[in-house]
Amino acid sequence: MIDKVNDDAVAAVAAVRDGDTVLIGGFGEAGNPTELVHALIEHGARDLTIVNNNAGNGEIGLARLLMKGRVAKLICSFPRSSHGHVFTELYKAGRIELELVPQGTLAERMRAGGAGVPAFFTPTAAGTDLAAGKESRFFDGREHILEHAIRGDVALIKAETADRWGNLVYRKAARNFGPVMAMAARATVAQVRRVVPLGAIDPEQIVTPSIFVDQLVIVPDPVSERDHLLEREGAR
Amino acid sequence: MIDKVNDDAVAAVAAVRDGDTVLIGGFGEAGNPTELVHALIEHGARDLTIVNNNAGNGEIGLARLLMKGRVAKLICSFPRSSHGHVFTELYKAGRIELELVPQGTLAERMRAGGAGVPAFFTPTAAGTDLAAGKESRFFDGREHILEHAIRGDVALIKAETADRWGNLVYRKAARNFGPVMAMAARATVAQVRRVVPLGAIDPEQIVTPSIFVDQLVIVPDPVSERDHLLEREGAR
Amino acid sequence: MSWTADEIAAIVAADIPEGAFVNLGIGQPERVADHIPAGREVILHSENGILGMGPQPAPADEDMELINAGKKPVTLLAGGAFFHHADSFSMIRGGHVDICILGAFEVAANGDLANWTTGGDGVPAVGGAMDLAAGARSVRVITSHTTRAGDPKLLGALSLPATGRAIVKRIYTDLAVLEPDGDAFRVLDRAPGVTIDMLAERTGAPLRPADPSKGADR
Amino acid sequence: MSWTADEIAAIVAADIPEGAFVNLGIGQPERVADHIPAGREVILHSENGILGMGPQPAPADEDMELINAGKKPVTLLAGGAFFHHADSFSMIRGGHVDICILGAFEVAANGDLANWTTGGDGVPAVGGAMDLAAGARSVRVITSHTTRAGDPKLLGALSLPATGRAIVKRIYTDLAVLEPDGDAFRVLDRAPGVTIDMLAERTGAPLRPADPSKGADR
Repeated sequence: MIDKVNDDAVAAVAAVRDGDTVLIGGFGEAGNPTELVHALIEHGARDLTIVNNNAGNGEIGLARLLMKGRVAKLICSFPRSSHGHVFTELYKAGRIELELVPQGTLAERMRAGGAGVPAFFTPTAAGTDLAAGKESRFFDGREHILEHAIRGDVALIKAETADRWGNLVYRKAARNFGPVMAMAARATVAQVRRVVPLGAIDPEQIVTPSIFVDQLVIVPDPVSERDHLLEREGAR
Repeated sequence: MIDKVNDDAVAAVAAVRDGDTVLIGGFGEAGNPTELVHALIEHGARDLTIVNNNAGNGEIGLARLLMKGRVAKLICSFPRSSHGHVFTELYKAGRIELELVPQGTLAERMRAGGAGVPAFFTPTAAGTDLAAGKESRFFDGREHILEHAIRGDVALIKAETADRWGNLVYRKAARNFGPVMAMAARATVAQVRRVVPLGAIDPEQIVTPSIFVDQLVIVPDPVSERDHLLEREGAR
Repeated sequence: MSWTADEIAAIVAADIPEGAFVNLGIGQPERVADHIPAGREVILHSENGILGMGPQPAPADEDMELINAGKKPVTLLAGGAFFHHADSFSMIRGGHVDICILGAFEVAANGDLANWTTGGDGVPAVGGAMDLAAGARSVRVITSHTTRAGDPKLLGALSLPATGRAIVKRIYTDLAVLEPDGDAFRVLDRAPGVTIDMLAERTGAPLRPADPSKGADR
Repeated sequence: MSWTADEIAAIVAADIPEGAFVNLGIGQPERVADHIPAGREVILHSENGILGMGPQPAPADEDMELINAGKKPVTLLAGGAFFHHADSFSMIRGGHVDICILGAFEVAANGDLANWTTGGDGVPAVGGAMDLAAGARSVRVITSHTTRAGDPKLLGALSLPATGRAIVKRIYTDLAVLEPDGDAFRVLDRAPGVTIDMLAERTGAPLRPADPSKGADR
């Protein structure tokens, strides 16, 4: 019987090896797999390349992973945040590499990685500093640049509900990068609030089908980044 | 108030002009917008390039459009069918141009057209006769070919349920090409079984968001291709 | 002598036609959502996977999984939809978003836009700005007419790194509404009491009157 | 002296491990669905947007909006999902489908596959064959060992246009189970009563015994 639920979060992320590329879901605080990132810290892998839209807030999740010195490079669209002191300090100290990617290009490069497309042309960023060093070509008289797929060794994402095959549904804007990251990684680990019986999710409503998911970790009551940040402010 | 419902099917497809590229949904008989194709016949546009996975069955829908001599070129993955005499005769008589495209490349070229990607690399068909004349490049030691986006002037698709903004949900395997064609056309016309009040479709379940749909035509009880074919067989 | 932030937002909103799909950038553009004329249906897009975004919720209804591009809680209108990031940016990059309203550090007379980096030693960030610049059918900008130091933000050529080239269609400032027109800005409207001379003094490129043949547009 | 279609399907099915995602081609491969060993969960993919495809329905339950790649009515298992064509082929082309079972006109000893056109003057059709050939992790073939005219379909080199190059991992015929091995086919299994000499006579390339180091695989 197929059952992708793993009661041990650290075992679930054990596929991550030193030097791996790890895709981490989330936009703002919606969709962050904070508990899986904490399991990854416990697991101990280092020298990681992380792909995330942002660069972590406060001192939980991705920010904590950065703080522990496990990340060599961040591929990211918007690493600036009022609560982003951990990344900012590492970056200004030259202790982390940053690859800045327009947000849509970031999503599309992962979607391409998941869909077997090694490279594609896009007008986004053509003629800007972010096109430096990239091959360019004109289509219909307009300049485009060639962007390459991003594939992850492991994706860590957060969804709302799963079944034991690994079918996933999300909640509101917490969907964001989860579905594309699940496609783009060799192995995908999803933390979910609950697992329901097979067939309980309407087949018309499944957002990430089982083929893209390898491990499930149930976290019924995930940490709230907002509460964490309020607590930190209160402590000052 | 936004209301995309058009009670006049011929008016709904009137954006189609002579020489246009029209994307027509459907795989087998699931998802064919047969009534919209009949409206297109009545509308009268000719010299069309049609994109469809197949080439029509019996003498309704796409087969009837072909029979009326309105189609100059078909872009298609699988034009062979036991009920495909209309296309077969036109093709053998040299009266229609055929561009044969692997099914996944066909879907991906339209998805690219809808997503602002003018061209992408794929390993599908590399090293085969269908790669003839196409640019090729090696990625990770493997040959890929460059495929160009397909954009339609108009897409004609079939969905199950809509709201007045044009949000769509489909039914089972009738979803097939509908969502990518809706993205890939300048104007998309969807025939639907029913229109429900705004907000009646769960926002988590919408498959084609309103931004991809321009006109809605309600066809509560669309023609059954299977019944049409059985009738034709019985008549022999 | 100048329009307030709410007045500018109302002017921008009045220019958005019924049924338009509109992406609102972070900051000042967010305010446009509160000024859509009553009875006009406009569908707001948020890059993080929302169509049909509504106004801010009451504090008790805030849901940190229903946030806008600026990471602030929002609501969803009836008819709204959720989708993933690649689909969301397909809407932007595929030319499906009719209008986007962005902030700006600088706009050049040829329509070049700079709004992603001031080139300093801070952390650079681009977000969805370059995707919107390249993909939205009409890129419009809300900005103060000058910097805090009083220097013009509307220039003959950008001094900062570009977000996109020749893409800005209209600019709404506290002083005027303008259109890039190659080597100059056309003045479509001015705040009460703002003279052409005052405007010229605060603008880093020549000004030109509105094209009368396009008069009906505003 | 040879396996029946159902026996071949059962042999193919027995080689599919628990939890595998498997695409079944049109025709003979469809039969594999009826021979998955009891208690083993295998998730079948249909290119037209289905995962978790089940067996044929009773005639009264046929639904022409729930059909397989061959356009025949099927069912959906609990845990199944529907999705659109680009997503479906992302599964294939992105390397997510573990195994696909295809038919063949010819297979070459180097693993080249021809199954999309006989090169005649009929209507050409390719469907999803080239996508599966390029994208599935393991491409397996079910075919009669020879043509109706008795000519070999397993050859030193293709005579027909290729579907994909060097991609076939295993071949199941009515006479044997074989693996392409560069310039020859390795024989993994033979139907009862089929001798190596008989097989060699019906095969258009040299035969070689199974690699003993891979013996555990079958």
